[in-house]
Amino acid sequence: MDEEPERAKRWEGGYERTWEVLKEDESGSLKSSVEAILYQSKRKRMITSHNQVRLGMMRHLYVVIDCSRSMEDQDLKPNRLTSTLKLIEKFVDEYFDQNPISQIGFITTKNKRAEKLTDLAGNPTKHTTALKKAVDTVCGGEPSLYNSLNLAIQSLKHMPGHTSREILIVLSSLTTCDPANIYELIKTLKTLKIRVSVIGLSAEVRVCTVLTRETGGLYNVILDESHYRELLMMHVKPPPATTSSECSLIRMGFPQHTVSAVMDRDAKPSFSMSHLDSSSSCDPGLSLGGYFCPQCHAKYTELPVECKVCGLTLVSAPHLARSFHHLFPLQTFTETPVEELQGERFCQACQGELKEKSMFTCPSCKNVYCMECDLYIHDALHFCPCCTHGDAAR
Amino acid sequence: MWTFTEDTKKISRGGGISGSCFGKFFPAAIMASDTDVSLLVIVVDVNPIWWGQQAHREPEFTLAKCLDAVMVLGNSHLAMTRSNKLAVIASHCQDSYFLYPTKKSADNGGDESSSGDGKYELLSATNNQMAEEIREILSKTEVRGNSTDTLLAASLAKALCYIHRVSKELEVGQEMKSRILVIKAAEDCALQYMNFMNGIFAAQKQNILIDACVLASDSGLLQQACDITGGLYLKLPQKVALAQYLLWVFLADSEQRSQLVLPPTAHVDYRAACFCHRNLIEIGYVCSVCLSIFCTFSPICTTCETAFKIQLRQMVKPKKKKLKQQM
Amino acid sequence: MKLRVQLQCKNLHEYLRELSPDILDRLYNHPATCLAVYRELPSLAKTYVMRMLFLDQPLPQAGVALWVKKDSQKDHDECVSMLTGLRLWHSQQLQGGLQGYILNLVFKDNLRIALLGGGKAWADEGSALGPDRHARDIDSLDHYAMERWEVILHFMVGSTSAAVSQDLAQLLVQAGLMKSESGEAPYITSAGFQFLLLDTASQLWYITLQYLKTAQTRGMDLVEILSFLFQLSFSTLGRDYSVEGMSESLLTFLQHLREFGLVFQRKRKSRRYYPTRLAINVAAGVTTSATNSSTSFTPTGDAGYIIVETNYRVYAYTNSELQIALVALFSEMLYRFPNVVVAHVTRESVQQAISNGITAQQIIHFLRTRAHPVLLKQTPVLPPTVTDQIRLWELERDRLQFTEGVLYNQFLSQADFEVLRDRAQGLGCLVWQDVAHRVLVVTPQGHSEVKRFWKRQKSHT
Amino acid sequence: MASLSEEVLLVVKKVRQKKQDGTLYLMAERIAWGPEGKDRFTVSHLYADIRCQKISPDGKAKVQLQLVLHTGENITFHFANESTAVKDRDAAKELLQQLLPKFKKKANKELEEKNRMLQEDPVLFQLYKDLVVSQVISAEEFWANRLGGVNNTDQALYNNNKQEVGISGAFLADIRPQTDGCNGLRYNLTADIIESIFRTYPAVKQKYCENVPHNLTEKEFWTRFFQSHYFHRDRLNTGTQDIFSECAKQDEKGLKSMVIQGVKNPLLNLLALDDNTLDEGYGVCSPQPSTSVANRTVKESSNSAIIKRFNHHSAMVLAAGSRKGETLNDQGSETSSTDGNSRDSDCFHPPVKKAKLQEATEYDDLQGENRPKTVPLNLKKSDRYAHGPVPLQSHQYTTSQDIINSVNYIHHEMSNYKPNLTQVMSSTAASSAIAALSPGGILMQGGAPQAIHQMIPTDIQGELKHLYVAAGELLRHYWSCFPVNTPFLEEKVIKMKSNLERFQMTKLRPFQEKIQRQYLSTNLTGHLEEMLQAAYNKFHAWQTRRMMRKT
Repeated sequence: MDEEPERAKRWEGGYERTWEVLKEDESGSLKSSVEAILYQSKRKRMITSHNQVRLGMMRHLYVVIDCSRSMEDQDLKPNRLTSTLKLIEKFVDEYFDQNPISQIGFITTKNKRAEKLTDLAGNPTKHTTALKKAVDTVCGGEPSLYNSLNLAIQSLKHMPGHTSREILIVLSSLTTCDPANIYELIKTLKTLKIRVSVIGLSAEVRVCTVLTRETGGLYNVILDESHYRELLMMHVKPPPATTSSECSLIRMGFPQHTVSAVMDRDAKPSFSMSHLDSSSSCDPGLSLGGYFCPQCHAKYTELPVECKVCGLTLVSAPHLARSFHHLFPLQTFTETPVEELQGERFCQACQGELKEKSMFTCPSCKNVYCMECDLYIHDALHFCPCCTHGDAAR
Repeated sequence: MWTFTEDTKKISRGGGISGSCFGKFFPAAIMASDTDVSLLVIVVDVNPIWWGQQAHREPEFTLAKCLDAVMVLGNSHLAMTRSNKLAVIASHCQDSYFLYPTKKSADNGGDESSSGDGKYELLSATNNQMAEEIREILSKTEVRGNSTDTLLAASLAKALCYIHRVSKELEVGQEMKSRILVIKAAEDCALQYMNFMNGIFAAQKQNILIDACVLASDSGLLQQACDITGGLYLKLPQKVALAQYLLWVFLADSEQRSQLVLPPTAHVDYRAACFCHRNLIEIGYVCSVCLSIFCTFSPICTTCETAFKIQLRQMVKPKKKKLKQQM
Repeated sequence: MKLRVQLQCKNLHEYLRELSPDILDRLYNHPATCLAVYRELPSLAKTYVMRMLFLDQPLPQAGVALWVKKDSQKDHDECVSMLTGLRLWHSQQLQGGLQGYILNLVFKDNLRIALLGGGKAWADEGSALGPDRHARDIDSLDHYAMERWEVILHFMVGSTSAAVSQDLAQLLVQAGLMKSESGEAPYITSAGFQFLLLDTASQLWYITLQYLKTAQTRGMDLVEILSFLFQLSFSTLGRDYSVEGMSESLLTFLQHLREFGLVFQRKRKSRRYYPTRLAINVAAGVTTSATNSSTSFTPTGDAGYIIVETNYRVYAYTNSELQIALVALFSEMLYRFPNVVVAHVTRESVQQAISNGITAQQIIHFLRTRAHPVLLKQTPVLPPTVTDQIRLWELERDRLQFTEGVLYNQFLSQADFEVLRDRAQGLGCLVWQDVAHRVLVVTPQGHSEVKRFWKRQKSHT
Repeated sequence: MASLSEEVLLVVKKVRQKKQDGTLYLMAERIAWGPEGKDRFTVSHLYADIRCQKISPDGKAKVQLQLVLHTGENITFHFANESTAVKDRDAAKELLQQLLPKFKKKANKELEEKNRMLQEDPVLFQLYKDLVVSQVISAEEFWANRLGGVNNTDQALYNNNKQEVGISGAFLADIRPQTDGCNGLRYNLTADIIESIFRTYPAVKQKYCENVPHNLTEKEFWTRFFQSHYFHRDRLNTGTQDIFSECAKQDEKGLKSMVIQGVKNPLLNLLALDDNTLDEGYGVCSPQPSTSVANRTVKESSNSAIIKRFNHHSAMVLAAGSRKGETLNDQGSETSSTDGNSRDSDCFHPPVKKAKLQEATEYDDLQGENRPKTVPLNLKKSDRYAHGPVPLQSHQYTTSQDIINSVNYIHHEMSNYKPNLTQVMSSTAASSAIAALSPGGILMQGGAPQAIHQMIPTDIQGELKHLYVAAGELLRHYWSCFPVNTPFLEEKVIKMKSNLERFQMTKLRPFQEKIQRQYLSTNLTGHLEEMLQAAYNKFHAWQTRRMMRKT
């Protein structure tokens, strides 16, 4: 039962009211009202979601995972490290689902040092495997904000200007052990337009507040695991771009997938470039069909990928389409008590009866939905089922 | 099921008496697979314009025939096991309607059933409901000239919402596999691309299969839908035998399909068309702000009106080189 | 060496396979049976049937063989054998000379009727005789069915309150669930105990099978009964059907069903009857895996009521005497409260149950199928410590291993003993020895040889 | 990477080389010499390339410095400034003495780095054999782009080798002494700890340099250290025999200086502080002050030592950190960090009282969200997204008339619709459909794509794979030259082009013939040729354009 506060330090505020809000339903269970609270909190975030602002669509995100001694605390089950890694795995999937043409990389920090777990890459599997491996790392010593930030900077600064450079720090420790004055580093971060966000596992720390404030990132401290998940998921949506962020036309290839049978003469069995370095015998690179880079004819079995040969970014139309819904955030539905609705009380989407006390109306097509559908539509579907395309594309 | 003796022998032979080995020998604790629900949502394109013309084109295959075929599929799906569920959505020009289950069937058990023949009561009940619904839908709607193409995306959305709701209503320990079958008549409506895609991605996330059975012209959207969600795409060579095609290809659920030999997946054209001229391109330019695609470089994006800075990505490297060179 | 009667419950197919071909063909004369048979086919076979539903001419077997991928050829063969075994598929000569399969005509037509309509109605509904003044709603029907069924079970555990008809008692005896020495009231057998632990659907199906076995002896027509049964199982709950046009034997059958609680009939002579949930679910018991009772109907009406803790405590949230008695079959009762009993599964109690002929597997299955929703949420549903322990307790019973042998003892000297012992070892027929007491056992086969040797030894000295 | 900015460490005028007057420069990474007047170097060598330096014996007339390179050649500088020749030469020599070893290490490190990469990456090794050993490209090219490519990515491993680490304030506590059996203590030191000790207490380091290893072994030194009172909390009577005695004195001095320097934070006044513990009477003024004063003084004297020690320690730690900071980024804000209360205001606002006050008084939580202001996005033609990147398909036009007609027709047809499933289709239709769906039917064309990799022996596949890797590498270099906008790239393009051709000749052809001997069926090299062809086309296009520009 976690209400989602805007600022971590206002959590008490979030709590004081909760037990007053709780009401037993006739069966004497709290379930419904708890769900209501949860829902309201979700909805709150939905409402605050910006509409029609420029976003950093192509993201390069480094996630810094604290592996210091404090990660062995067991306030998250089984311990901070394990649950963090689990959550972050989910995060990776979500991330690539929402930002298909973006990249992510991972950095761990412990014993005053920072270490790269994975480089920036657009392929989720590589990261997830690395994360799975990382579960049995021994935590120890103090983290180093400075070193990890510095390490991230090293590769982020090479990234083209139109991409949004981001760092997300999952900080468990309350201390950091830095070789030099971190405020200097924050300056450089600012100049490099790198946006640093922090998710604290213990408590708010001054330096993080400054860090995020100066670089325009978010800073939250978790209440419990579910809240933790929510906070992570907040970083799945692309962040609003800053005025200074430059924009450009990026040259991309849209290769056509070609399949050809073995028999016909012009079949050219070939290796997929992405399978070459992986010396694993399990996936034979040699295959018939594939995506051929329109520029240099290198073949790949899956997209999106940056052509290893000529560096052209190869995507397919759906990959871009995945991000379109960020450009057209679905306006929030107006909540009204069910009583106002005359006639039969059914959700227009799922045909279910409107049992909750409130219904939700799409402002453009005036159809009513139940709470579940409202959530589902805004979280997963991203468009109103009853709006004809005419008013859908505002 | 209850012959336990040889199991014991196994164990005493196997010697190791640990929870794990029991787990191996006694799968009794796991849920029987036939309890988990398999939900089939059929989306039928009832675009009156297309069907009207179709009636002139080949009178032997009309909307009525198509609906009959759909019912045949639905019946045989329901007949398979008790736990199978069915939903049918009619996708019309202005809106899309549930033929089954209807709101009526939601409140009362729907016992205006039983056409006095030998049909299984449940099935006849569903069929009658569907028939009634479709009758009243098609009678009450008149087409406004501006919206003549089928609202497939909307139907898809409703289907997804319905599936979502049913999955919420499951009892503990119940699994649900759900798939959507789109029976497509009229050609794609160009303006639905984004919504349709969003629908597809939502389906993919919940791993819901989207199958497509296309009566007339090929549909790029549905091809992509099937390819992305792992469904089957089938373009009918002859419409008259629709029922047979449905039964043959689309009746089998996902794990049966893994066993059966079914028509090969059509190869999908993922090339993009530029926003400016809307013709297919292999190499294009994408605006980093609004992700619109152009076939040529232009200093300003015509969609979001941002001015681009000409990037000089190669300016960094050579500098290094020069120094190396001179030294 | 277990000498234990196992409660064998075969599923519909195993049953049908035993029937003679002509009976089968006659069975397929009714849509309901066809639907039931179809529904119990393996999923792949179902698709096969559907694929040929609209086809009049046979398909070449070679072609059929190519329907599946190579790696699942095995399943394919099973399906084909089953379909042919049930006479759903006939192999037929094509007009090319090669062999082909064709769907059993009768079956095909009736299945088509069941799915697509046509033909004549299964039974004319109550609508014919107008609305029922004393119409029953679903809950009352459930209640009725449950209490009827529990009466039978009560009767089995021998509670005095329960009384059943002669036929039924006889049936139970014939089913081997109960034994009755001459005169006095029948008492439950080990098979009976096992029966009690099944979930209702399976119990029902088991009884039905037994009933069918004895049907002919009652001078009933098996086909008629079966098709009626299936017809019931496909009827809608809460609707009334009339007994118009039912034969005498069917009417008696209806009475038996009424006693089982499968149908509700207000008076013996009333013209209409209501199928109950039991009747609808009779098919559910058909499926071999009866574990799905969590979703289907259980005697107490609500899904599950038992909670098992890792400390071998069993909490049964019920006040049905029967359920408590069942739990007591394999556990020690600790406390009893208005709505819950607390029991303790101990070694003794389980051993007791096992000596009654109940297997560990059945106990576990019982607990599993009646597990409380709270328990169902976790995996595995039952704490493995408990399940494993129950099995181990069962295993304890087969610790001893008997081997026949001949004992040699009273050796005069250690030397003699050792000589003979070594000889026996040499022959490999030594079973056991005790040097201290100069005792050894040899296998019967070895005995003669060893004896001869011993004789020779004597003669030498 | 540092080669971009070159700070000159030493400049020596009047140095002759090859009988020519000039100036000798010693820079961060290389030594260079430029003739008089011209401002470009004729001689320039990376320190890494220098094996050793020789100097002319003192007796000699010419004061010379000779550099012997790894390549074997050697350069001689003649210091011609009569007055200061020797001094100049020695200065240079000294500097080189310091520099060369460093770069030797670097050079070696690079070598072993390469080795490591080759060893742990068989693919790369194969590639090396394919390209370098068989002289398709030179080793330099190979490595240049390799390491070039690697540098950013392999930062990680670089950083791990030499990542500056901070000093944890509690590093002394981290040395967890364990008692061995006979009332002794075992301190186990890690390199980390030693380093932090040295960095916080330079004095100790100095001691270390003085004593170890001449008159103390490493072990002895540290034992002394931990035994000495210097290490222990109360630095009373640090006896003269203790080698750390003067360290203590130095620390005293340091502390003094810091106190004098004071804290320039207007908002706090350290002098006003005094710690009166709430001990007796819990703060209410105690009845007999005399005693309280007495034992307070006692307490103070005992506390003050430790408090002082703590303050000093943390000061030193901070100082050490900022010292690093200084070397790292030139404008280390020493003051702000050593006065113990560096507020970020020092970095982001003018460090004036106002800023401090503001910061001390305002709480940004209490103000509304100050999110970075976003750029509104106005999508003009949003229908573009609605139809998405799909080509314009010919939408056949329907007149409103036939719309109405058809709608009416449907109305009519469906108005009395009854499902009639029995007649849903004829058996013949069904069988024809089945014919279409059975193997060989029109819908089953193409079939499942066979696994080609099962049809070709693995050794061939392996070989082909190597070819792909090699080709991929070459092509990567090739394409990396585009767009060609520097002379360097131009020559590289041409070189790579020829490399590609050589590759095709020496590697691809033989393989082709080989497989043609075995399987005529599958065309395995076709795709490789395509890739090469694509490259060639690009090249020609570029050349023609170049010609155009030339003329």
